[in-house]
Amino acid sequence: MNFTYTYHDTEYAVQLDALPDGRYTATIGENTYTFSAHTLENGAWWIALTDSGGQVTAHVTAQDEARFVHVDGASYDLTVPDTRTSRRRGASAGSGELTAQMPGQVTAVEVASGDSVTAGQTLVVLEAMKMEIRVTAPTDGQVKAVHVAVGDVVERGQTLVELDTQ
Amino acid sequence: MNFTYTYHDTEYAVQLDALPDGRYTATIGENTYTFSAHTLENGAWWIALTDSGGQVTAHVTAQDEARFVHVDGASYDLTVPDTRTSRRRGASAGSGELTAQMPGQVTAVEVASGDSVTAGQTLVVLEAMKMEIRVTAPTDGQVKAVHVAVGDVVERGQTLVELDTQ
Amino acid sequence: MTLKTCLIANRGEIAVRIIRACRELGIRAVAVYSEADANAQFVQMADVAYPIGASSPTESYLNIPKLIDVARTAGCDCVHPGYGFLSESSAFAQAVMDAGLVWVGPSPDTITRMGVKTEARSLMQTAGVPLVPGFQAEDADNAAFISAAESIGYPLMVKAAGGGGGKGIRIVQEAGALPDALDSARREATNAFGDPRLFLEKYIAEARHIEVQIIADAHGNVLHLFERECSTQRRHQKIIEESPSPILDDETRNAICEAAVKAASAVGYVNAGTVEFIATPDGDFYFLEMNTRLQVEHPVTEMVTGVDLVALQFRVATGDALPFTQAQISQRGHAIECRVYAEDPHNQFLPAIGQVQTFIPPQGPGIRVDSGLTSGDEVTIHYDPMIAKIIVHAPTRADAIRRMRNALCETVILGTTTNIDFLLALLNTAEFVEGAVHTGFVDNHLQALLPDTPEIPHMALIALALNDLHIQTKRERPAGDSDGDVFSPWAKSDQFRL
Amino acid sequence: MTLKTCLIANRGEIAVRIIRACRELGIRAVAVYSEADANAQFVQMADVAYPIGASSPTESYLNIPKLIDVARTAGCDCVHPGYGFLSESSAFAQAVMDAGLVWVGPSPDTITRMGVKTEARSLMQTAGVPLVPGFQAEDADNAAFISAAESIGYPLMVKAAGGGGGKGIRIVQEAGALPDALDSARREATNAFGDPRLFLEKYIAEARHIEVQIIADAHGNVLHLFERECSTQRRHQKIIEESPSPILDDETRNAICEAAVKAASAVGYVNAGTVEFIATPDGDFYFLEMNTRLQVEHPVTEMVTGVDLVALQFRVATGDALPFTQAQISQRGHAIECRVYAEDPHNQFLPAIGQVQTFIPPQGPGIRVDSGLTSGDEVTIHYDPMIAKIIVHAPTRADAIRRMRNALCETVILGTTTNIDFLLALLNTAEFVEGAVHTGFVDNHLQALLPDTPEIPHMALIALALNDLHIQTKRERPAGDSDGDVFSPWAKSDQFRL
Repeated sequence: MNFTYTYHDTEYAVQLDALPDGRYTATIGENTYTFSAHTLENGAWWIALTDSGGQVTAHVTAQDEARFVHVDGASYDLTVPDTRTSRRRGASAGSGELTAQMPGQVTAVEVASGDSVTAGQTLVVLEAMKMEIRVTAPTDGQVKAVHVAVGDVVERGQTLVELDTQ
Repeated sequence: MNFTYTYHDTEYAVQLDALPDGRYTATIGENTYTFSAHTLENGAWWIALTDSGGQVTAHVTAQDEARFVHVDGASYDLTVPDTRTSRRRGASAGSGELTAQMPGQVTAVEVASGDSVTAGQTLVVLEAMKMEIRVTAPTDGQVKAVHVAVGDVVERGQTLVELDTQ
Repeated sequence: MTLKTCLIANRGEIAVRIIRACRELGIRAVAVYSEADANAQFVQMADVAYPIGASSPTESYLNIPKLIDVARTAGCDCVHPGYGFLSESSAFAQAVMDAGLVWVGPSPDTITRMGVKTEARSLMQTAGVPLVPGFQAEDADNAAFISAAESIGYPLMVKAAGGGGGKGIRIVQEAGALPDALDSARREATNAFGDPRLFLEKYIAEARHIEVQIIADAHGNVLHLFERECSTQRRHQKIIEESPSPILDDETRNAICEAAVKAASAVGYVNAGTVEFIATPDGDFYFLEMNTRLQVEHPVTEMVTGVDLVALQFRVATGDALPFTQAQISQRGHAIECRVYAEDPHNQFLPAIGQVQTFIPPQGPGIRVDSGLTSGDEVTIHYDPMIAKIIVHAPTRADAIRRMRNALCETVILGTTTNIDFLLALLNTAEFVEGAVHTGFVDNHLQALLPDTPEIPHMALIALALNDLHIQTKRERPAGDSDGDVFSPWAKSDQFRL
Repeated sequence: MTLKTCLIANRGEIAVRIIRACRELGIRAVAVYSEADANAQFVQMADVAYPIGASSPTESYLNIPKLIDVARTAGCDCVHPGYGFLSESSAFAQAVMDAGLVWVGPSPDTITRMGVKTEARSLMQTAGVPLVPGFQAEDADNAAFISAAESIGYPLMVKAAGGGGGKGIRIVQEAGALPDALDSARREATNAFGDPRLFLEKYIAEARHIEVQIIADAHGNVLHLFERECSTQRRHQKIIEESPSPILDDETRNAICEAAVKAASAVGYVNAGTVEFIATPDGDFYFLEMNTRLQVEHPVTEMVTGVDLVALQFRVATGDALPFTQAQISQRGHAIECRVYAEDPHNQFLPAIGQVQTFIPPQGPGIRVDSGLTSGDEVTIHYDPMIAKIIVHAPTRADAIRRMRNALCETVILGTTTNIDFLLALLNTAEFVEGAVHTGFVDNHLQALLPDTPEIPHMALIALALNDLHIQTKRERPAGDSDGDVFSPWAKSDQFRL
């Protein structure tokens, strides 16, 4: 069985196979490991390598495309590839839309449709988790549309402002 | 739905019913409670009484007939009635069999078939969990049969010695 | 007088901390909770809990009439405000006292006088406590500030008169940036404290933040419990705190602790409080502000002095005299606290909301964890994203750093990104190890401090694959959220924690 | 010299404790485990773990050749034995040293001399440390003991020359019971230590068990870390330990601590050790034995002195000098340890094996939990049924008792019966609260101490019913075990922990 994970823009392929004796082999790139494994409490996995006697306890959670794993004193967050995600990301970048990075409430809208803006200029101010988040223009351009007003509660990914960036 | 639990030889009946609004009522003896409830992590239940505003978090586990519950800073172990258990218990008491109360290893057998014994006399010595457990005669009597030898590993409930108690 | 039932007007880890103190003192703990907190640990732990409204703080934890109502309904005889929320609201303290209840904190008058930073500065000047050069005036407008700024000189700090905790603060490097900073700070201050007033202070470069814990009873005993150093800050938000301070010699330590006692005595202080100082590279120190409440970082003081601050708060609130003298208090060993936040250091420290699917706190000798959530709890947008405070105590500072590294590594938090790798990177800098971190250090070296993206260990990938194989049958990909926007150039934004 | 890789020749909570110390010291931790422990927490936490055989200790944790093999295979440079098992085996210590490894403990010679209780008594007599009146002789048979007993007088104690820890001990009230006691103690001693030799000591009624922690380096520094009182015992097994002792005045404390230093110095002691004393109601104290290893109850000393004993063990084992002087060590606050056992106080304290389905340790300021299992782990018949040590530290003894009560109440252990309600009952006795518990107290008042069967709260029944409703569909009753025999008259038996 093949699994693919994305970690900081790099994709990793894992080929995992069960052996007849209950152990497993895993191949990642040029490395192949043989090991026994079983689940512990809290979704943890116990993996004991056959060759080296090495062993790890890995805590793992999976939700939608997100994967979290804690091993050897450090946590890693990865994703499993999802074609829908790639499409959405592409669309967003191409159209000059500024989206909310996290849910929050709009506390200020500092531009209107048609305004010219310079790179770094504050367009919208959000407040979330007691933090003020200023959404700024990534480049010089002109405001094509403003989709939110002060007091609006916005979801993550929701479009706030559209820019024409020439 | 009716549930019965045994706690230190006393039986308790609980009638539990779901209300249309998602809450529950429970009747125990002359007391009736209305409450909302849901599960938390670790098998815990969160129960909020409608009338008093009182609330508890109860940790619960169930395995076979055994029930464990922790509530308000104390743990309780109960059982659900099981007819097989009662039969077995009755048989054991009637036949004059001395059984192992826990798994262990036989370290001494101090009587043989036909021996007369007095109440309190040590018949068999077990070792389990680094403890020496002396199995003693509950009354005066005569040894009918010895079913174990030094070095045997015995299971809980296994018959060690049969006594004739007149 | 013995207290019997306490309303805890707070949430999260500090509510849990106060509930534990109540249990030990035989006080019934009454919790209040917003919609977002219905399943929270502090609600489960309280003896009784009352819903008080929507998740927005103004609807719930800042709603004085509702809180007083619950206190009356639940038969409370006292109120503990924790930190944040209404802990420094003299209006709330007064409302509690007007309801005939004991306020576990200093008097409303003290809160008001120390809460208005400009009044506190005046008071301290009179008491002979050294002050940072600055400017304050009632009704000062932007023009007045701009003119005063010329004589103070740049860089300088804009601060909110009405509050503390890093909120409403701006460092201004040059005159051109002052108007925008004043506007932004004023908006933040209005939101946070309902008080738009600002004042200016000279910005002291490479300053150290050193604060002194005060505990005072109603019999005139004002004692200090030594200092905490909190210079490891990002954008004025404390990240790591410790006690003792690695830079104080005994003479300076005595001087700063005595100044703190003088400051607290000047306002007739009763209960626990903290006098914050700024220490300069030249060895001078200036009064910064007084926090008239329990601090987030109080555990480091508890660990090095062996004192239980929350228990003492209740005792002095009932009129008991302090059970020790100044001479009986000493610092032993070294304590460090790290604040674990749900935030992503690799993505501009944006708060990382989500469900904490697994939370396994570190355990072991000399490790204390103050947290308010358990596996399965949500980190929501409504409140501070602090997940846990990890506090260690060890014989020496070097031992404490090693213990903290291990504690952080042993902490398992899955389901949301945390700042643990950033905390580890900080602990490993030569500057932190040598005790040379000043308040600007983190911001000045942020890029260098951000840990490199580590190589992912193959064992991590194998564990993920095992788990995915295990859940294969029930696996589906719902049309849920995605992390895909993170690397988009359009996602760029400026943010800071207030 | 710096140690790099340590073999931990132990299991359970003490293996976890040592692994944590190794991590902080940068030492790789190598675990060994028996079949029963394959999934144990200490195995998971170690850097590498090796199976060493069947569950019976003689096949695994007591198997010296296997342990030395693993130490060599894994590239270890030192061995920590923990407590119990081979910790007081001079043969093991010697084998470790012969393999060219560092033994984290006193020399084999010291272990031998102090381990043979009869030789230790002779040594102490020479060193001028006070001894309990008694009788010892090489090759003494029952007749010799019976004759000596007449001159000592009854009640007296039969003790094993070869060991400690409550094993092989009998109190004999009158001459008629002595032969049986000698036989039974000899059998136990042979099993436990491979040494059948016994000796007699006068039984001191209402005695207190007070022991002094020693730490000594290879440079001749022998220091004490003050005392622990461990008088709360059931059948010679410590249940609750504390420091400071509630009965010692400063003069007696100094005298007993100095006697301990004298005892340790007399044998050229290096590393951590404990000198046990018996204190009489008249204020006298006598040497009891010296334990040449870490004690179960070492955490109470760590909490009141702020010292990390396991880290110090490693440091002195490498030849480092102690990093402090006697004058720098003091007791601060009060610490109490409770040992939580899987046993049923209502059923003659029989060990309660089974799966611990839920284990939620208590948390909070001043609470430390040393345990070696997590939810889902089995308590098996093979080893000591101690589940956890709960240790609290608070400013005063009264505070510590309150903190312990809360910690015990907060501890959730489901799936096996524990002694928690018994511990709570003990903590609530007037005798414990007043510090008046002597070593016979628990056994003398056992029936009165056993908590009444509490009323079951209706909320407990409701929670059970909710849970059973929830799992109704998958509910089946396999032909498994049952608790049914517990109330049978045929199940009666005498038992004691060895």
